[in-house]
Amino acid sequence: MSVPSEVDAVQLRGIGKRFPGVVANHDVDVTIRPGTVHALIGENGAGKSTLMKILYGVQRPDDGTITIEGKQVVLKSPTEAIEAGVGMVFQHFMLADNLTVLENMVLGAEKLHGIGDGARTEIRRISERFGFDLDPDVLVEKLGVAARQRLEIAKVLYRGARIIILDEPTAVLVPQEVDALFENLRELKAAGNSVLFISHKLDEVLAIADDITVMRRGTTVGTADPATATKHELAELMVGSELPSPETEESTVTDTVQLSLSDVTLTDEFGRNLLTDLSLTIRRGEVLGIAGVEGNGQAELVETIMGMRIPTSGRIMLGDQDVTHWHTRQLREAGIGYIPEDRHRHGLLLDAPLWENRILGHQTRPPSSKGMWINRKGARKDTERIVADYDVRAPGIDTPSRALSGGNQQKLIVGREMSGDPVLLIASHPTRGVDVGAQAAIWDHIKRARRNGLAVLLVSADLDELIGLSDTIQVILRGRFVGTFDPSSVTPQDLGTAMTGGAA
Amino acid sequence: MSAATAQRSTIVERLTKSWLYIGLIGIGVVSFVRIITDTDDLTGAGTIRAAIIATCPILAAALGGLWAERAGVVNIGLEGQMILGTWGAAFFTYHYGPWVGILGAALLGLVGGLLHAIATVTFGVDHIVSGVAINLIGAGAATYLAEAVFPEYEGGGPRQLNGLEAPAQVTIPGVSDLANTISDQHWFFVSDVASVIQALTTNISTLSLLIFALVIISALVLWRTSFGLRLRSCGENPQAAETLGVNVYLYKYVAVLISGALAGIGGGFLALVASSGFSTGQTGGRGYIGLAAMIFGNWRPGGLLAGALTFGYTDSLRLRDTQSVHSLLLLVAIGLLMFAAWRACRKQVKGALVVAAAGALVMAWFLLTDSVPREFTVMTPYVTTMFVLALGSQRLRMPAADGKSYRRGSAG
Amino acid sequence: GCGGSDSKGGGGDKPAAGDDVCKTADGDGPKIGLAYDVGGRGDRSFNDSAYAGLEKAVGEFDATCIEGEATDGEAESAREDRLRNMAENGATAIVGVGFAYSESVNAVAPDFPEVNFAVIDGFDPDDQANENVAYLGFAEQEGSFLVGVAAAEKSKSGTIGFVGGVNNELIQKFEAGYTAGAKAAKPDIKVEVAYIQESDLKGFGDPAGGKAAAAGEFDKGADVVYHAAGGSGSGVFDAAVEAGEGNWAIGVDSDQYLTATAEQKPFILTSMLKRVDVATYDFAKSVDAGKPLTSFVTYDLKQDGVGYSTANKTAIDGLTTTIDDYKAKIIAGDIKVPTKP
Amino acid sequence: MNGRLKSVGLALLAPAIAIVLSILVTTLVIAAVGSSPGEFWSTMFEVPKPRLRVDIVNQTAMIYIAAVAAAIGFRMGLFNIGLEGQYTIASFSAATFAGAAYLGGFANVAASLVVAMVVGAAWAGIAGVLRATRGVSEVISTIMLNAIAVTLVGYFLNNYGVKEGNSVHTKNLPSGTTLGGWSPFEDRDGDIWALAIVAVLVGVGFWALLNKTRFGFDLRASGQSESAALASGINPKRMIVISMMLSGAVAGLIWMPALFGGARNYGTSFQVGLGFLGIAVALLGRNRPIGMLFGALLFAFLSVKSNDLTFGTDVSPSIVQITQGVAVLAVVVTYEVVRRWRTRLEQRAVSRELTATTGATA
Ligand SMILES: Nc1ncnc2c1ncn2[C@@H]1O[C@H](COP(=O)(O)OP(=O)(O)OP(=O)(O)O)[C@@H](O)[C@H]1O
Ligand SMILES: Nc1ncnc2c1ncn2[C@@H]1O[C@H](COP(=O)(O)OP(=O)(O)OP(=O)(O)O)[C@@H](O)[C@H]1O
Ligand SMILES: [Mg+2]
Ligand SMILES: [Mg+2]
Repeated sequence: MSVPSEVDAVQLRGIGKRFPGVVANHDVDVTIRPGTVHALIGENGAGKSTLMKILYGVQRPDDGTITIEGKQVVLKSPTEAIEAGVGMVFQHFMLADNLTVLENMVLGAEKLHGIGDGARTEIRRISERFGFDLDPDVLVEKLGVAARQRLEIAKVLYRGARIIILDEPTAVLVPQEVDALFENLRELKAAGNSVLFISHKLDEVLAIADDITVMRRGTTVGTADPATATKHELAELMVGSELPSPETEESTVTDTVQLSLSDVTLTDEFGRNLLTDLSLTIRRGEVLGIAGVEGNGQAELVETIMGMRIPTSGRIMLGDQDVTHWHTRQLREAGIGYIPEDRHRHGLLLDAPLWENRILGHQTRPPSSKGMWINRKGARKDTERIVADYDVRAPGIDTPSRALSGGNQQKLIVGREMSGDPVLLIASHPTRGVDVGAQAAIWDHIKRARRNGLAVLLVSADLDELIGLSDTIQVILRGRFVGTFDPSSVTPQDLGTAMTGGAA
Repeated sequence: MSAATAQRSTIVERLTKSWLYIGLIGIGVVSFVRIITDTDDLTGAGTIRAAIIATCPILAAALGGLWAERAGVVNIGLEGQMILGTWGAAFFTYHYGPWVGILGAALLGLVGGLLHAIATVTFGVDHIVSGVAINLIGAGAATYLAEAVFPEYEGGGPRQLNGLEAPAQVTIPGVSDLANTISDQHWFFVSDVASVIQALTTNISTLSLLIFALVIISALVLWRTSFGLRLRSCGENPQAAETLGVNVYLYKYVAVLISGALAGIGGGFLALVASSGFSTGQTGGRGYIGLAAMIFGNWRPGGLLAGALTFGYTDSLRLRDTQSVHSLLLLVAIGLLMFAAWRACRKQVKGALVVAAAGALVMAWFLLTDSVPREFTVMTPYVTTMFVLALGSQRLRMPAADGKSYRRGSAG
Repeated sequence: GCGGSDSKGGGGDKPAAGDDVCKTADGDGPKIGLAYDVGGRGDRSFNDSAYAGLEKAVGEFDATCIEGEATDGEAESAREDRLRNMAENGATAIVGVGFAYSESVNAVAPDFPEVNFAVIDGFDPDDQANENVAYLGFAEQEGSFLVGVAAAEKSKSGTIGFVGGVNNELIQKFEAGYTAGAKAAKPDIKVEVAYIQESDLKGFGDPAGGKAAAAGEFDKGADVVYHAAGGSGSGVFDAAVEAGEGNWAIGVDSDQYLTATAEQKPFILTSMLKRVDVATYDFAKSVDAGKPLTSFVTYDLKQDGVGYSTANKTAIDGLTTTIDDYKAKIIAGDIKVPTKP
Repeated sequence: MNGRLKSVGLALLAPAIAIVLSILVTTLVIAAVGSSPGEFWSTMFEVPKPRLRVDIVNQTAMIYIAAVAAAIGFRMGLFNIGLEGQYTIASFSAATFAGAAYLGGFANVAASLVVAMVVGAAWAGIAGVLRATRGVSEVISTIMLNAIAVTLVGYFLNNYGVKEGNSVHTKNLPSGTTLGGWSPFEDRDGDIWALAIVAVLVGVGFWALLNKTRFGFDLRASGQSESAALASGINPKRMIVISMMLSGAVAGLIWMPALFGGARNYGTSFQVGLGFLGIAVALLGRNRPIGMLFGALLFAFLSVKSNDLTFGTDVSPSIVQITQGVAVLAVVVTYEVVRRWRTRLEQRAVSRELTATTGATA
């Protein structure tokens, strides 16, 4: 398969890494050929990110050896990894919002081109060469996700990396942006770089990768050839089960309107419109999907419905009650479940045990509380139920939620929000960063509840998920709805066009 | 490339210009109030000199706060480090003269900073806890060491050490005299500017000049060098900095050490310039005020200078002349009304109305009384600070990772 | 002089930790307890003055002694404990230095009927008379009157100043006497008044504040400034030094000319003396003689309980006759000095 | 069972090391200036006299109340550095109210306690409201409010207080209102103040509130993550105001045991500095009800015993402040070290398991 005369870009041999209570990696072997895109796949918590952090010197392995371009190295810090030619784009962006693009870019590499005009020129050069479209003097907080993603890759290139690690770079991108990214990756490959690429989206993996390594439970369980492998085989390798599909069977939409927004407008403190004249209705048993490039008002829409922001004008009805000015707590008590976009910021108390996290957002309702008192026993018992029903993998319900892998945290949140039979579910990216097994479970839970009459507002960046689950799809752009689509006939490409302002 | 340079210089120009305009408008308003109310003391060279002296220790502490917090470490221990500084200044000045004394003040402050750095950076202890402990230790250590050491000294006692030599003062002869002549004319605006110039060129302590210089140096180092960039990145996102090969621990250590040293210099100023000796408890909470000035100034050098000046000016004004505090009411009223107008221009109607109402109230107070009760004059600097913050606080932005403890290897 | 000494003299009788009479005294006279206020022995003011009285008493009555010192922000019970400790250790004459001891002496005295207590500047906190307690007060206004005369006589500009540490009852007495004295000498004199703090006791420990306040008065044309600001006073002296020749400062409580730095000395016109040493000594003497002082005793000009210092001879020499004239009139009752400004 | 014993041992290890460390540092400082550490420690470790034991209990009570007040803020993620101002103004108000004798006997006491709490809450509430509506950092506003409170109280006292000799105070409590207390030893050794019981109530209340009630849950949640609290339906602005006010209300009680136990008025016997001690003790006790109890006891012991130093030794009592500061620092540092050490132990345990049953994961 590999050209024998060439030295492998990276060889990882027998890597092991233990955290308190967890073996993140053991006996990991990976070989990356030079000038290739190498995909690393595996379920949540399989140890992919940990392995990459080891390769980038952020964490030190307990066992094993790393060989880069034929030289065995010991990486004690990212500095040494950078010197060895490794660069990494993290799953969670590593950017300082309050600094400019230039400052983020030159940080730690000031020696290369200074921190002034020399650097500015070099950034423009890289930006033009790969079509990154980056302005060095803009504050990072002003950038959208895709631009941040490009900035992260540019940072790596700026340092002259030859081995580039991308940890789930596509999770937040729309198809057009993914295509653009892949275009960039091919350019990089052509320039002789090696790319290590992690994703949960198997068709993307098949589209871009030259080699595939599969991880399971902390170790490498096999490789696959993208030319011959199918999505089903990969899923089989990853989780040992069938590839799930979000596809819903038949419509369960009823006539009863559960949620309606009429002409909702939201302005910020400077009088700019964040949301403009949004109207929508969701009936019982209906899933309404919202598609849009991140930062076009989805988060604000969700927060407005959830009472975390009060609309400047317009009306929100829940059933036949006007809830425009209700607080979050009243809305939750009225039976709205909420799966927030950012589980760390909005969904969990990271240092509190699981059973206390079960109470969060349900403080005023049984089984979490009795009157003004917390019902510890009831909450604990119900947490056990969620852990069992939703297959939350955790040592126990007294574990702090921080200790769970992202996917398991998400399952806990979904379980919590589905309890107490909500009438309306507001779900933002319910399966983001979740492995295929857990994805299937979450979809199943949503589908089952929908059959029982649950109305769902689904915001997602995963267009397959949107198309599969939704009964109707609305596209949002700059705070306005710019198109309504029927999921049975729309393609991801159509949606992507509408999302980026093409013909609606 | 030339386009880039051009763009950059306009940014710098814009900043400098806006500061200049604000400063000029400020002096104009004060001058107007001075003439209307006939209180020459409002901008007398003596008042300005006193204001500078009252400002310097607060400014040094505020700068100390800036350095630490820009690197993500909240330093509530400034007060303790400042107290250590007063002792250090006294001890070293007594033995080796004022300049070694200032170094001694910095050194003792630095020891306080080191303690804070070890606790917060190496051990990841909560920054507030460590700061509170350092304030206890600083106050206790200075008192204890004074009692143990100073009674043996000439001019010393268990709680004081008097007669310390001050760092030299400088006067720029021609400028000073000319400014003096002009300021005595009590002309609108011109004389006020002359007063400021006079105060800055006549018998001004070199330590005051040093502290003002440190503001500029801090601004340049923090915002114009790669060292400063790395340091600030530790306060904004240390994980990101780490992934780019920045030695976060090192930068945090350096920042907190500098922070302690600056607070110590502030203490040294109290012992050597603001008075001529050490006495227990002489900081009187100025470390906390420095912290407040820094937050007031939005974690920026220019801003914290404004905060320290506001505090120093009002405090020295009320000490020198209780009557002038009454004139200050008019100043505040005008200030509020101008702020209201600015808000109205920006279409923040509700905010504008609130501010305008406040301005009208203060104006009414000014017009209907002819003095402010003494007790209230003491509160002036505190109330002013709260007022300004209540009106403008919404825009404050601290470094994103300020006060969060960080551990190596936690990136990703 | 009382309290402290000339530091230039090379530390002859300078009170330092080492040479403490209470460590060496071993006579068989009474045992005297001295409970200092915050600052303790070596503060070059109030407490040192009390120590001077103690030293004298120990020498004269062959007494022994025991000392204790208050700390900042201590509890009322700590003061009580200090006094009880002294009584239990056999002290028969116990002096609390500073009015803060009033309450604690009141609480402790009934438990030790055989011991005699005194409180400098003290007051009786309730209406039950304590047989064994003396409250030793001072006519600060009278002493301040005299230095007010001195200030007015010395002033060339027609404006003089006063800097108080904290604007309370006690310090207002100083201000009132000073102003009255100045006006008596020169009816059209202008008196600038400043207080460092209105009620926060940190006004007594803020030399920087004292300097700023005094500098303000010098800037307004005052050429003599009197302070009643405790530890902040050194800042007032510094301001006089900076104002330059022809400007003066007046000290308070003890003869501050003696404890001032070499640089400050030439600028210290005089000091208002509050003879805590006299009161302490008197009390010890009365106990030794078996006729202990009780109830209220006011030390005024008549008893030499207050006065002014002439240590800076060149500065004050020409004024003493005038001042002593007023002094005589006050003692004779011809002049009544107000206690309120 | 063995594991439980081990974890208790580990939990006690941190404070034990911290105490040793503080002793060590204090000894070094004393020795460095040439005094005798032996003398110091023998004086400090001497069993306190009965009246000092009483004092220690009384001081512990007040410091503990202050610590709880601080902890309420800390658990909510607020730094109420304004306890000092809050209890000053509250104590003054309560003493004024009690002295006016609108009510007699215990009713007067109860009403005065309410006044103290309300005034403390209102004063802290200013900072709370400013933070909630204007985003003003409570650290600054409470520092400013401290200074303003002292001046304001001085103003009222100077203008409306009872003047006696050189001092001013509020009107004395009416005779039926002084509570005295419980005297465990001889009469002259003093009383444990009746209202020291307030400390117990406040402690139990704090524990129950935090761990048993919905409000406590909301408070802790807001302290851990403001954004998550918001999403869960908690109104963070309201929580800020309420918890600031709650903290201020408890702060208002700090000096009440002394007022009704012996002081009789607000004047020279008012004890300043308890607010700052409370903050230090809250941090020392890691904001836990029991931890703060030990912290308060330690601090009270040190400050009460330090009075003996002026007699027996030539070590100045201000050394105690250093010991207190070092204790706070040492406790948090050793907790952290022990925590890291435990983590490492666990890690090692995991790898042992791994080698025993290869392939198994937690
Ligand atoms: N710093 C850490 N401390 C403790 N446990 C950790 C740490 N980092 C990772 N883990 C644990 O190690 C395991 C592997 O995590 P890792 O992040 O590598 O998984 P992943 O394959 O990247 O999963 P995902 O697809 O969800 O990103 C998980 O069980 C995780 O909880
Ligand atoms: N006292 C000073 N002396 C010299 N340069 C200064 C001073 N203060 C600020 N600067 C320079 O000006 C720049 C901006 O300063 P500062 O942050 O105080 O301005 P600002 O007006 O508050 O900023 P913004 O407009 O973003 O709010 C800094 O990068 C610094 O280099
Ligand atoms: Mg991962
Ligand atoms: Mg009596």
